[in-house]
Amino acid sequence: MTQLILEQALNGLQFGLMLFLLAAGLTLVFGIMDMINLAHGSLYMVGAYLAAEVTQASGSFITGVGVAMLGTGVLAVVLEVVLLRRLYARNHLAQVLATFALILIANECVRIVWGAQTLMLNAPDALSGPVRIGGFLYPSYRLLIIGVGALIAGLLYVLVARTRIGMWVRAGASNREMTEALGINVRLLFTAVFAFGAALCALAGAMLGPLLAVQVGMGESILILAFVVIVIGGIGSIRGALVGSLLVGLVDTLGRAMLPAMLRALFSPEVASSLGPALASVLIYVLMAAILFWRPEGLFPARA
Amino acid sequence: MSEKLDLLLDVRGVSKHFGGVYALNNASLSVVRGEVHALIGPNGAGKTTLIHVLSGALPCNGGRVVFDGNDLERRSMHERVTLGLARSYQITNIFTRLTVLDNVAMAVQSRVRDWGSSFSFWKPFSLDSAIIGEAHALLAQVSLSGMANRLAGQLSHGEQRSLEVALALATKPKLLLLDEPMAGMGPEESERMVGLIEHLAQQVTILLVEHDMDAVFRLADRISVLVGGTVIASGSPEAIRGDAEVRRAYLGDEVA
Amino acid sequence: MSEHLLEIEGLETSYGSSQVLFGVSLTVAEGEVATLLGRNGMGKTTTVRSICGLEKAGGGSIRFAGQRIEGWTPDRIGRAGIALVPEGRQIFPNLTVRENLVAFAANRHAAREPWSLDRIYAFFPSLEKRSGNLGGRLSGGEQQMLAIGRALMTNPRLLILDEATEGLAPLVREEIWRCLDALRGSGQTILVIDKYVERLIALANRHTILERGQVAWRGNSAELDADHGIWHRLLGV
Amino acid sequence: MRLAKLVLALAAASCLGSSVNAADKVKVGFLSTLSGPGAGLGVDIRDGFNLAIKHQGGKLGGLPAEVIIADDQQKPEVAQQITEKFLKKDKVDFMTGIVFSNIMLAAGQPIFDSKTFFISANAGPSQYAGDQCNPYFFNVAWQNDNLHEAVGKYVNDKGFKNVVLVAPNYPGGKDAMVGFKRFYKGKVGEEVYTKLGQLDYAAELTQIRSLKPDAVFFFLPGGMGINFVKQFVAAGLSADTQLFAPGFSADEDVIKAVGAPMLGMFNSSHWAHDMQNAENKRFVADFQKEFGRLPSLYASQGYDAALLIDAAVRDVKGRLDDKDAVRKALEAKRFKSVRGEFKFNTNHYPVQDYYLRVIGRDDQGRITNKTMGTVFSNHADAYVAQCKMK
Amino acid sequence: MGLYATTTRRRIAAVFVLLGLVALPWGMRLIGQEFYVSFASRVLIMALAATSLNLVIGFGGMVSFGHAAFFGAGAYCVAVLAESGVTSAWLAWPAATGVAAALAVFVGAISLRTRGVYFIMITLAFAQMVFYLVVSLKTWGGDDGLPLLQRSAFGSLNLKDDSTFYFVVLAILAFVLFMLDRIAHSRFGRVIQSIRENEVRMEALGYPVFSFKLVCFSLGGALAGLAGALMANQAGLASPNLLHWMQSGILMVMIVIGGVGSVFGGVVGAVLLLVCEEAFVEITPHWQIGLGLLLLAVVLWAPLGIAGLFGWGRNRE
Repeated sequence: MTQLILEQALNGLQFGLMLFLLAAGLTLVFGIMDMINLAHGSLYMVGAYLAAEVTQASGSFITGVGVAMLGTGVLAVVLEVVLLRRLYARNHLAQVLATFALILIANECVRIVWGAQTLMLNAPDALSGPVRIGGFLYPSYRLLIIGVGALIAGLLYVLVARTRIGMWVRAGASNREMTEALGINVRLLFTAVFAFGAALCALAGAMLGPLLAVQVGMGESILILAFVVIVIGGIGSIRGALVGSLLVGLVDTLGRAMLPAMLRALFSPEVASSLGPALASVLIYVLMAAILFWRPEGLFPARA
Repeated sequence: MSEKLDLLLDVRGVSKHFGGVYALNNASLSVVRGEVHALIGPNGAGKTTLIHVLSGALPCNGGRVVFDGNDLERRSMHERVTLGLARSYQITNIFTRLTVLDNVAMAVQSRVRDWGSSFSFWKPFSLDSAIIGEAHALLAQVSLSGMANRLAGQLSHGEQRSLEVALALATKPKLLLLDEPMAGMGPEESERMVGLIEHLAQQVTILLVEHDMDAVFRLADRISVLVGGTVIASGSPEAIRGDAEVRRAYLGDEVA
Repeated sequence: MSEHLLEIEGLETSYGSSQVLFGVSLTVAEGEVATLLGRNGMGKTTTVRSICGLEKAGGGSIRFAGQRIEGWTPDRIGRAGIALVPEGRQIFPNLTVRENLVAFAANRHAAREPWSLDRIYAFFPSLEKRSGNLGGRLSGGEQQMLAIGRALMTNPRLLILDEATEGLAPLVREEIWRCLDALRGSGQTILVIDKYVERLIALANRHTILERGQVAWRGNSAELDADHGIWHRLLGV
Repeated sequence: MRLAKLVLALAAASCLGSSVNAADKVKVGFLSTLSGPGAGLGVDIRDGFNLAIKHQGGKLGGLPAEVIIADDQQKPEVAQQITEKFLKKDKVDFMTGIVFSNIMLAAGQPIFDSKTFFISANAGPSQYAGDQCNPYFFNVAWQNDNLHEAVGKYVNDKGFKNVVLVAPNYPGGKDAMVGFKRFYKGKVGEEVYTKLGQLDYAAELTQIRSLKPDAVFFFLPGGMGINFVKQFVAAGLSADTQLFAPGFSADEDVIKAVGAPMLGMFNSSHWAHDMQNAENKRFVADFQKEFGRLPSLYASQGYDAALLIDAAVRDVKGRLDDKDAVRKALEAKRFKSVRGEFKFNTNHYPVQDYYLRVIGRDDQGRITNKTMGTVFSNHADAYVAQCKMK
Repeated sequence: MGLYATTTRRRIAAVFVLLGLVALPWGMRLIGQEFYVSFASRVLIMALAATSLNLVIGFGGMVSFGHAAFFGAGAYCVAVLAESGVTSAWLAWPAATGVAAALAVFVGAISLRTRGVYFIMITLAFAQMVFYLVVSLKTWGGDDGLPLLQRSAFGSLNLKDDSTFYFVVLAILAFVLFMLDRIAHSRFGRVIQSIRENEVRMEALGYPVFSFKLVCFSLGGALAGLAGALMANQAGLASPNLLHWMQSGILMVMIVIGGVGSVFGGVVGAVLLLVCEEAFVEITPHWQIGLGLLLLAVVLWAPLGIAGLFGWGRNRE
């Protein structure tokens, strides 16, 4: 039983860390520029498609991931400079709609380039099997994801907490005007942060591609989850994003695994079998609503 | 000394801190019905914080506020207004995209006890002639009659300050909190505003926060001095002028 | 062509449709301490915000070190060597004291004695004790010292202080004045806004008084000291 | 806006003309899932259907064929809107193409109400086999339960004792479980229900591992199944646990996507590309030539659907307005199916053989399905008794 | 004028448009395109749904990203009632409106504690909860949706007839628009529009802002429920996609294209969007690119939507 919980916790950790890659960029963009970017999920999709395409063409998964990150980063810079910049000063409704428009456009463009059908991206052969950790087998590719996610989280922590760039980002998030007056080109900084966030998105897309499916619209459902994460964590806070990601990852995974069994102990099998999955799938939204009810600005509000 | 008087507002040992920094530290103050009570003190002494605490925009961390016999703790902002506590804002806070008349009418309409419910969905507001009539009367009182159909955002700074006062006045308050009504005004506008406040003082009790010492000493019946979040003195203008501690902490050499 | 470090000519600035500055002219020479005086709402803060590029100048010119800087972005002006200690301090509450100082440290104009973290801590010993604390946890006086220290760490050619001692306890206020005296002694060019005229007369030499967005008076300390009518008329004291 | 609408309507009317003389061509409304995770199925049906028309020289029953293709996006209400347009605006003679049962159920009633024949090339909901059976509905594929029943029977016959079932938490998924259990009498370790459209099965696989079953039966259509198999193998479960699936989760489209991990997986089908009749050989060869891939069973069904229409139109000599004659012609099924023989039951669902297939390498080294043997002969569905249609 | 205002000329124009819409079924029969009558019903129902959201966003200033929950709730209510034999529109439609309103009161009471982005997200969260709950409930058809075997019956009125149904929908929409116009000019309407302009000041004037917002939010939810009830009847199905967050997004798109805070904004947006879709989908399957570009253009260059271009709605500045 403990082994089961441990393995499920690993699953939750893996899911949470992937969410973190998406949420990190989103929360920074959100925190610094007060900008809701629904198109973040589209960057994730583009990253996954690029990775699938390049991996297939080159035969190397690593090349695929690299090109995907680079390409998505460049696309993000173009997007930011041409369009998103003009939206920072606008209200949230305008931002939601403009980036909603971007989702529509991105989905159709991908459909034109790659077709409507799902693209398949396979994990590198070396990682397609399980490895033994402790008493049980665990898919090695998922372990890689946990490793990469943890590495990026650590890297981000150092970047944000220990480097001057990180200080500028935090300063810019709390008081953009003063940061500029002290000689920092916040506009450029933000473009860089945006591109960086997009590259992380692409990394998530490329890493999740072999697990999930590379398809049009893949960004939307996970985008909602990423938003849930950053709202739980407190908008603009990297630490909040990490805590939120892990919370959502664990609650979702453990909920799906444990809830039906728990309900069966309480209700009749029919009730349990229909209620279980229903409750499990709304668990994270209940979590979010509850957190916002008691802490209307999330767990780690970035702004005082 | 004021125990026998009719207390309208009694602030007892109110504290408010923002993450360790005290903006108000055990501040006490009482306003007698019918007076103009001025609150002075250096910038950052906590005057605006006190106004926020009194109006309910900020919760306090300790102490009590009793207004007209009601303990204000846990009363929401709008409930306090219903009790008769209205405020103006230091930074002009009006409906810039509404007309001047609409601004005041909106404030008049808030007195549901006089007009019936605001939850009226069907009857056109344009037929609420009583409300509109009173709004016009208020505009006349603050000398804005000619501006009734202009957008509030298009008024000059001084006119906006007057409108700000009219909004607070429209709720027919027992106590009017005026937060720096003369901020940023030229001498002529200031003069007009002083006249307006003198006129209002005949109808309503006023707690006035103001930097302009000339105006304060002209208008106030009593003055309280707030320094570092604490009221260090309260009394008549003469007493305050002569108070050694007040001179040291605030007025200093400025009022010779 | 001019020995002035900062030279403002006919500056006009508006917020939306309401104009605040109506042709303000002002100069600050290299190495001097100048003041900007006036009652609340007369345009002092708007003037320094315009200098720093935080408000868009609608007319007139701003020259700094020989370059026209009006229309530049705030960060470019900051890098050109103007550092602002703004009204209300505006330190970064989510950065530690140390981070507030080191984040923007730079020496772009090859100052002979550049400011370093150690030198700031020596200058404001109370900051060193609070080094690891978040900026938001400091008292008002410490925040003001931090704001000055933060500006100094960019080794500015011109240091601007808006309401340098506003809302500070008398003792703290004195400490700020002592610091400004010391900075003047080291040759730092300073433009300062404050209400304590007597203290400013001692600190600075040239003074400009604004009245409703226009320069109402300008002169040196002796002239200002002599004419208390100006104090009363233009400064409301 | 009134003006805009009028102009639009007039434009549409002038473009399309009117179709009073129904007999100068055959109009088919092809509504299928052509985008999203389920798109592979619809695309194969479409390609199979078009190949059949090409084999008939662009005609159906000797009349020029006009096929209007539309994508239902796997959304019931989109399907309804398009159906409405097909019926009322384009006034089609036949409809076909729908992949998913829920879409079929959403679109069915208006089609039958307008007395238009629907030839199902895949969707076979139990309702239309049973009490809601309809004279205008024909199914050339199967009833939904059939393939699950076949697997259930095989698993039962082979003596597996502890089976875990996996299906999405939606009616089709629950029906699949019922179908499997109709013939499997052993112990069901657990019925795992996933979210529809779920793609990550980490939690479910962990649960399966802890249950230690000797076999897993899953019904996860489209991309869901692809991911499940991949992750099942990656988790190392395939070593001790045998995977079973209905044919749709182990057909050529899935094999192409998953590859080697599928080797050795058992599944059930009523057709296989290696069937040796002449029609099938021609179909498989031409399909490969035309589209560069092996046909899936969906393609074979699309192909048969077109052939059924072709035969019926020929039978009635183009008199498509005579609904009774058309129905009799359809019921007669005068064509040779690529799966060999089958006939329509009284509920217009097929009575046919079901085979067991295993995935292995063929003589060219390709990974593909190989037919192992027959599980059911002349198998009918379980609902036909409830159908009151005569 | 900062608050919404209607001119006489605009009212006359509305009457003419209404007359045109009344004539539409005969016109379509004349040219043999009855299909478009049913299409027009769908457009008008979406217009009603968008209008209900416009009340919340445009007039109340509450950017709700979960409006689909109320839309879908109305649809499911009608379908569930029909399953249990209640087919009378007199019962089912008010019930749908009431259920949606009750849901909106619940969601609003919790969500309105938050502000800005957090409000957007928490309304979305509640809509997602409703979506997943419904999809998981087999008794309500899960992912398949719940078919409505027959349209509701309005006494002896035969709603099965597309034209009759169309007229009922048109009458309801016309009434709701008239009502909205009245509300916009009523005391309540002025209060919520002023709250949109300056919430803090309204509180400081003594208005219980929370209650006003909640009533406005719930009223919007109720009207969305009514639209949902009609939609279930039009489509013959309560589909979970009605509850999907993309549906909330589409409704937002409609009011932004049409005009936020204009009484006719929702109608204009819905008509434009759906007619364009109908027209473009014939030209290219990738018509959504066009929609995306149109939306971008509106957001960037015409923030008040089509209504704003013609000066129908409230003015800026």
